[in-house]
This record gives sequence, structure tokens and C-alpha cells, in this order.
Amino acid sequence: MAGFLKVLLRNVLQGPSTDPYPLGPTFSPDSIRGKVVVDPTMCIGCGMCVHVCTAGAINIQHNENGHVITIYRNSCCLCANCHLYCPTGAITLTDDWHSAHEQAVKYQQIEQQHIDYEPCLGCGTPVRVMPLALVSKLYAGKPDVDPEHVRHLCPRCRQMEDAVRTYNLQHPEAPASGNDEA
Amino acid sequence: MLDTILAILHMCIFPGGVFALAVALFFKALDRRIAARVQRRVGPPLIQPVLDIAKLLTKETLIPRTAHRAAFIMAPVLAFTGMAVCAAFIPVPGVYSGLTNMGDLLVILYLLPIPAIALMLGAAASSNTFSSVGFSREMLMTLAYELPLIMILLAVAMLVGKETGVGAEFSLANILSYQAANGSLGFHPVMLPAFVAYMIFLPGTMGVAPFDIPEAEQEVLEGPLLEYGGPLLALYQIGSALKTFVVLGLGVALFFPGTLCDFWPVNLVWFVVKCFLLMLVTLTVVKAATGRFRIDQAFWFYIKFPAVLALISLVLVWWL
Amino acid sequence: MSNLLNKLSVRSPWLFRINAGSCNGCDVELATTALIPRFDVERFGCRYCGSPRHADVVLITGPVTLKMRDKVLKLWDEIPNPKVTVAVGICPISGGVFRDSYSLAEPLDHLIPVDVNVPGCPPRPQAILEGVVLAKKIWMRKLGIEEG
Amino acid sequence: MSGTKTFSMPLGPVHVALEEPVYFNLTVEGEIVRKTHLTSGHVHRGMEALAMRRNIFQNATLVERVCSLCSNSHSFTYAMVVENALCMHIPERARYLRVIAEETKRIASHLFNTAIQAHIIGFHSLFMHVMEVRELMQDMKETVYGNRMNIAANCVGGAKQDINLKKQEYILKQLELIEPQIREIQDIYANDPMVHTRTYGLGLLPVDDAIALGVVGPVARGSGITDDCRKDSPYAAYGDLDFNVITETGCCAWSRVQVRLRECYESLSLIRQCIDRMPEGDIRAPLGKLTVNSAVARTEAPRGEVFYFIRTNGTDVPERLKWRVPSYMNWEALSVMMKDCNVADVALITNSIDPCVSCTER
Repeated sequence: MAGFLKVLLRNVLQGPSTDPYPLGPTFSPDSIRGKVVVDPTMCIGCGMCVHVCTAGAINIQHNENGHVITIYRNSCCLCANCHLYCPTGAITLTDDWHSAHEQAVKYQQIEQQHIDYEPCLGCGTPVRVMPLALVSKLYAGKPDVDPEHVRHLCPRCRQMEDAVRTYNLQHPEAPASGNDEA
Repeated sequence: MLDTILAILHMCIFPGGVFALAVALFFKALDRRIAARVQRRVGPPLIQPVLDIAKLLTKETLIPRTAHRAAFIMAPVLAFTGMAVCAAFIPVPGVYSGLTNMGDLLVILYLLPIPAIALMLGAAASSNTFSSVGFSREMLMTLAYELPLIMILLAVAMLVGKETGVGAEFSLANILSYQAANGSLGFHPVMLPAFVAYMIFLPGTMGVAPFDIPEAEQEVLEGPLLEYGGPLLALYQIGSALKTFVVLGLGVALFFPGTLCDFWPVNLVWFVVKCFLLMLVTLTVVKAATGRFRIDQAFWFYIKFPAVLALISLVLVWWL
Repeated sequence: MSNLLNKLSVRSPWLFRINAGSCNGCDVELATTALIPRFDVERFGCRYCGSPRHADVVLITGPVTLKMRDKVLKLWDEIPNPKVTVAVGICPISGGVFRDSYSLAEPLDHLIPVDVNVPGCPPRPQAILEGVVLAKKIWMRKLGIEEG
Repeated sequence: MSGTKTFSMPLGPVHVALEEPVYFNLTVEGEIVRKTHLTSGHVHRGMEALAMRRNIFQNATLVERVCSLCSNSHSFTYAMVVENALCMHIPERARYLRVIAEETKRIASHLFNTAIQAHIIGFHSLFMHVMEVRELMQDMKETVYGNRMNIAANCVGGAKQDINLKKQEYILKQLELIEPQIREIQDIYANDPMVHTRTYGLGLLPVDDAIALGVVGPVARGSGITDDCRKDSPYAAYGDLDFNVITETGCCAWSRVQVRLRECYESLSLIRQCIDRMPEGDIRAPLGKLTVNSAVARTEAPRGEVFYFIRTNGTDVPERLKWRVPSYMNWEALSVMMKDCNVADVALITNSIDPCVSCTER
């Protein structure tokens, strides 16, 4: 008993250790796994996050002129699998842990991003514009490539351009289209 | 006629009823506040016990279908009224000398177990397994702590009676006036074991740790109180708060009734302060520093320590 | 008079916890929130109570398994009105990682009216505290008084 | 005594003393329990069936939700079993990172169980004190891993998060703070008269019974059996680390708590050793080839041995995933421990095996 009375006495002397929250600030480390956000400039709609999400909280819908990624926060178990396996690093977990909400707004607890496709500069088919960061990484050693141009190409046209550039070939379509325009 | 009105006033306003309740609720708040401090917490605001009761009054009253309706409702009312009446018998030294001059100690002895009996009644009426376990535990606890109480009161009555030559003195007013003349009994070496026994009696009768066995939340889910909610639970809480006042006040009256001066407000405050100190030592600190006994351990604890201590005082009074 | 009582009453919310088949995460966090000095809900007059009859705010964790469903409903019925229901963790809200399992009942809000959701797996105690504060607001609304 | 009446008393499924829904039907004579009948399945979430419908990445998260108190042990063993089935070798650094996560969870879990014991005996101040000390561990998990319970430290192939130098320093600082506190708590649990009165000699599980029932973890070690997977079949980095297997010979609830608290010191020392010896390098290995294979893995969770079995069929959805949890073995021992015990002690004895209902019933 004496051992524990000592603890109690120390407690009295040290004063309350109560966190003032919600009336004041609270301890919240930066690395906390909070609400998930999607960076619309990075998401390429590959579906890896959907594949690894245990709770089925992520949904990606493709249509003809873009894709919509939706994350249901009320299903998300904050395991950060999507963040870990996302190839472009589009998904991050913020440190925002304030999750309590009223029932009335239950179905508004989502993170949704519309990613619109743009016509390919080469052939005109709607194409997901590549994230600039990704392009810069891909063509890091090639100063003669204009990333801004390349990212607006569809994969096929980009392969073409790469082949033309690498082997110094004559572009099969460029002169033709150039002639047409002229 | 006037006496009756006065008695009712004493039961309803001072020292029973309003005054006792105010003091008891204030004590309860202080108790929770101090317990919180000891546990490194901030604790509730001082008005919290009042808020709790206000909350309970706004809730709906649910009565289990299997319960005995009348007994279920009567039990908390009985606990409350019993204690309100009992509080009127508690003398406040230098301010108020108790309701009667004849054998009021015996009346208190009869009235004190009423909350426990009411609790048992309610537990039996609510026809719930946990409540019945709580019932049997409450009964065993009552048996355990009533024995030392009887011996303590007897020791006091006999000591005072012997000195004043009336045999056994069961009037609190006379006990007070004896102490005013000859010094407090708490300082009397013969009565020291009885006082210690009384201090051990307090947590048992108030049902706080380590003797909160009948209402053990973790074992029998608040036991007898399990089926109670809303206004009926509020009545139980008020009754229990009044009981705090009664047992603390009785302790002060029996052992340390000394007054500071003839000015009554000072005496009143002094009385409250003494009650508070008694509570601090016997209820708050003990509660914070211990866990809960098992019922058999608690029973034997009461037989071994307070009963024996009270017996020592009794025998010493008899002999000397 | 009753208005005054109502106003006073919301400052004494007593908490009751129902585990409807949770993985312990939310339960441990609830125990942490409700009982330890660091978060000290007693500041707000809260108390953790053992009997449903004493409860005002009921916190439900876990994805409501088939076996627990009737027990949860029965317990919830035993709580006197007015009461506020808080779903803690993603499991009672949507089924969480256990969604589509054969042994789960419906999501909680199909069974009983839920007032507050605190998603998280598990939510941190501070988030649960926010939920309790929100529950208090809803309680006031149920009593027909606005914050003042 | 003929003529004494017994009555049945339900305990649970929703009960304050029991952290989880489990239903005991006690046949009580006075205050003595004569027969215990257990109804289980309240927390059955059909997890093994779910695991066979989800792929190996999803399952890493799913098995972590088997139980949040030993969550890391499940994802740890699961990752190991998948790696065995896929014939993978994980980087050296990941082995150490896994041990750090595991031991952190172990300390938190042991402290929680210890605190709940104080709660059950109604010793609120002690409960609060232990939980407050545990908060140091919770803060550490939150700062290092980002969540207080399901820390998601493991993934197939290694560890999800690296622990950089700054975080290492932070961990060491927290350990420095918590160590004297745990020592003090151990002293209180060993010597406090109230704790001693209620728990010493309670829930006896003699060595013979313990061996016959095959109990594992602190329950076995509390009965003096040296049984620890970390020593018997070293995995991750445990083979390279120095630690002792803690045993007590009291065979009672008191001894089990002492085992848990003393194990915390070993865990503290293990974390320190890991931070000291952790090599630099990758934390994740590339995935191996998915073939038709089956594998097993076992680890020592806070409650005892966790055992995983997997059978793969060449796809990334396992054909069968099965696990056996320590509480499953320890439950049976309750029938020995609860023989003719007091009603007041049922919850206390149940808590002394650190039962994990959600593990057992998954």
C-alpha cells in the first residue's frame, strides 16, 4: 500500500496530466494516418489501390472522357496499403484525424476526384495526361524531350516518338499530316 | 403541534432535507474532485452531482416487466425518506441539538440500515440475477458492518452513562453536553479503538471501495441498481448522499463535537469542516488507494478488525 | 423549470459501451478515452456506467455480427430515452474490412437510428471525444433546446 | 450439502468486466461457481472465409483486424507464411523493423492486460496509472507508425515503414521514460496488499495440467513452463538478439501478471538491441513467384504462439488461410482454473489468461 500511496502523492504534486482537448490543443504527430486524399494530377486510374484495399473503400469508374476515383472515408481502415502500392504516389494519408460527423452527413464523407482526359496531341484519342513529375522522371536523361509535349501523348504515339527519336527514323505520319495541313 | 411542525421543518430544511443534501452533494463533488486529483485528472466541475441528479430527473422511467411494480418504486422512496428523517436526528454541535432528547441514538441505529434495506427491497423487486447477487451481498455486508456499529454506539452510551451515573446514555444531546464538559471522546484513550472501528465502518456502510462489493460494476454490473434508471435512480442517489451526511455527522457528534466559540455560523462551518476531514480520511483516500475485497474477505475483515476494536472499547468501558 | 432541468441535464452524459463483435481496437480506445486521466471525460460530466438503464450516450463498436444483433437491439431498447447513439469505428458504419462476410448483420444504421459516426480503425481517443461532444449537441436538439 | 439450491447466472455477452462479448452461464451455489458453460461465437466475423476471397495484399490488412491487441503478431505471422509459400527472403533491415514493431505491441498489450486486472478488482487508481504509463507506448506507436492500435508495420516482403534516425532517437527517449515506470508498476503488483489478496493463489493451473492442456504464452510461463517461440524456433531477428524467457512458478493469476510485467523489460531491451544493431538497406523485397504451394509459420504473440497455414494455388488469392491463436489453447485451461471459484473471481480468472475472444472466434 505504501508503494502505491507514494504514486498517489506524486500524482497530487505533479498535478493533472489531462490533455486539454477538445478545449485546447492536443498531441498529434505528423506521421499520423488520417483522412486519405488523392492528388488528381498524379492518379492514372490504374486500379492498384482498388486491388489492395481490404475494406473495398476505393472505387474507380472509367468513362469515355475520364475517370472518377472515389474513396469512402467511412469504409477506409487507414491501413495505407493504397499509399504503399500506388505506382505514382497519388494517394497520401493526411494527418487530419477529425473524423466525427453527424449521421445526416454520413454519405458525404468521401474523397472524390474527377480526372478528365484530353485529346492526344498525336492522334486525338482521349488520353490521360501523364503527370508532369512522372514524365520528368521517365525522361530524366533526355534533355531534348519536351515533357509538356510528351505528357499529352497517348502511349502509342509516345512509343512512336521514342522510336523515332532513338533511332533517328523518319516519322511515318508526321510528314504526311504536315503535308495535309500545308 | 408546534413541535410537530418544527420536527417536520428539521426533517425538510435543517439539518435534514435541504441542508443535508446541499452539504452532501458538495462533499460528493469534493470527493470526486480530490479523487481525480489523486489520479492525475482534472475531475468534474463542483456542480456535477447536481447536474447528474437533474439529468436523471429528465430521463424516462423504465420499469422491468418482470419487476414487482410497487416495491420497485417504493424502495428508492423509502431510502430517501428514511435518510431525510434520520438526518433530522443528527445534532450540529453549538447550533442544533437533535430532534429529541430521549434515546435518539437508538432511533439512528434503526434508521441507518434503511437505505441498505431499501436497496435489498429494490433488488428483490427487480427480479434480475445480478440484482439478486447484489441483494445477497448487500445483506452480508449489512450484517458485517452493523455488528461493529452496535458495539461502537454501546461503548459510547455506556461510557457517558457510567460517568453521568445513568447506566447507558442513549441521548445524543446528553452525549454532546457530556463531551462539552469533559472533552471530546475521540481523545479519550478508551474510546480510541471504537473511533478507529467507526472509521472502518464508514466505507462499508457507504459502499465505497474496498467495500463496494454489492454494487461492483465489474462483477455484478452495479448489482441492485442495475434495473434502476431515471428519477428513481436519482432518489437513490439523493438517499445515498443524505446517508453520507448522516454517518459523517454522527461520527463527528460521537467523537469530536467540540465547538470553537458561541457564534453559531462559525460552529456550523466547523462542523462541516470536521465532517469533510472525516470523509477525506475514511472515504476519499481509502477509495483511491485500494481495490475491492471479495465478499468473504470483506466479511471476515469486518469481523476481525472493527468488531474486535469496538469490542475492546466496550470491554474497557465495562472494566474501568 | 423543465427547460432548466433539460439545460442542466446535457452536462451529465453517461456513457455506455456495446461491443457488437469488434476486434478490440475501438473498445480499447473507448476504455482509454472514458477512463484514463489523459482524456478524463469526467471533466464534461461523463461517466462510464455498467448498466444500460443509466446510460445517455451509447457507443457501439464492431460490425454487428448475426449472433450479437438481437442482443444489441435488446440492450439498446433498455436504455431510457432520450439517448444518443454513436457508432465508433468503421465497422458499425459500413462493415469496414469485414464487409460482405456471411456472419454479419446489416450495418448499424439499418437496425437502429444512429446519431453520430466516428470512423477510424480505430479512431484515436481525441476523435472519440469529438464524437461525444457532437453527441451532446444532438442530445440538446432532441430535448428541443438550442445551444446558448 | 443436499438441499442447497444452485441457480444459474449469466455473465455476458455484454458485460463491463469482459472487454469482449462472450457468454458464460455460471451455475452458482451461493457465491461459489459450480459449473461454467461457455457459449461462444459472438465475435465470429467469418474471417477465414473472407481471407479466401481477398488477395494476399488485402489479407495483410484483414488479419491485422483479427484482434487489435495482438494485431501486429497476426500481420507479422501472415507476412511470414506468405513469404514462406512464395519462397522469399526479406531484407535484413526488415527483420529488425519487424521485431521493433512486435515488441512495442507486446509491451502495450501486456500493460493493457495488467491494467484491466486492476480494473476488475476495482482498483481504479492503479488501473488509471498503468493505462497512463501505457499511453507512452501508444504515443510511440502513433508517432512512429501513425496509428495507436493497428500499426500496419508489416507487409508481404518486409516492413511498410522505415524507422529513420530521428524516430529511433524518439523511441529510445520514450523507452527511457517508460522503463522506471514499468519497474514501479511491477513492484506495486508484486507487493500491494490489495492486489496480492485478490490475485495470489487464484486460478491455479498446476504444471501437470498446464502441460496436459497445452497452454501457451504467459499462462504456460506463469506455471513454470519454459515455452517461447522466439527462443524455440527463432524467426525474424530474434536469433541474433539476447533475451531471457521469463517464468514464474506460482501457477496463479498473480504469477501471470508478474510474467507479463517482467517480459516488458525483455521487450525494452530487445527494442534497444534492434535499434543498435539494425543494418542499413532496403526494407522490402520484391514479391516472389506465385505457385501452387503450402506453408506454415509461427510466432510468439503477447498471448502465446500464433500459428498460420496457407495454401496457394498460383493466383494471388489464397486457396486456404488458417490460423490458430494462443487464446484457443488457453481457454480450455479456464475449466481447471475456475473450479469452485467465487463469482467475484470469474472475470479476474478469465482476464488472467489474457483472453482474446475476437482472435479465437475470428
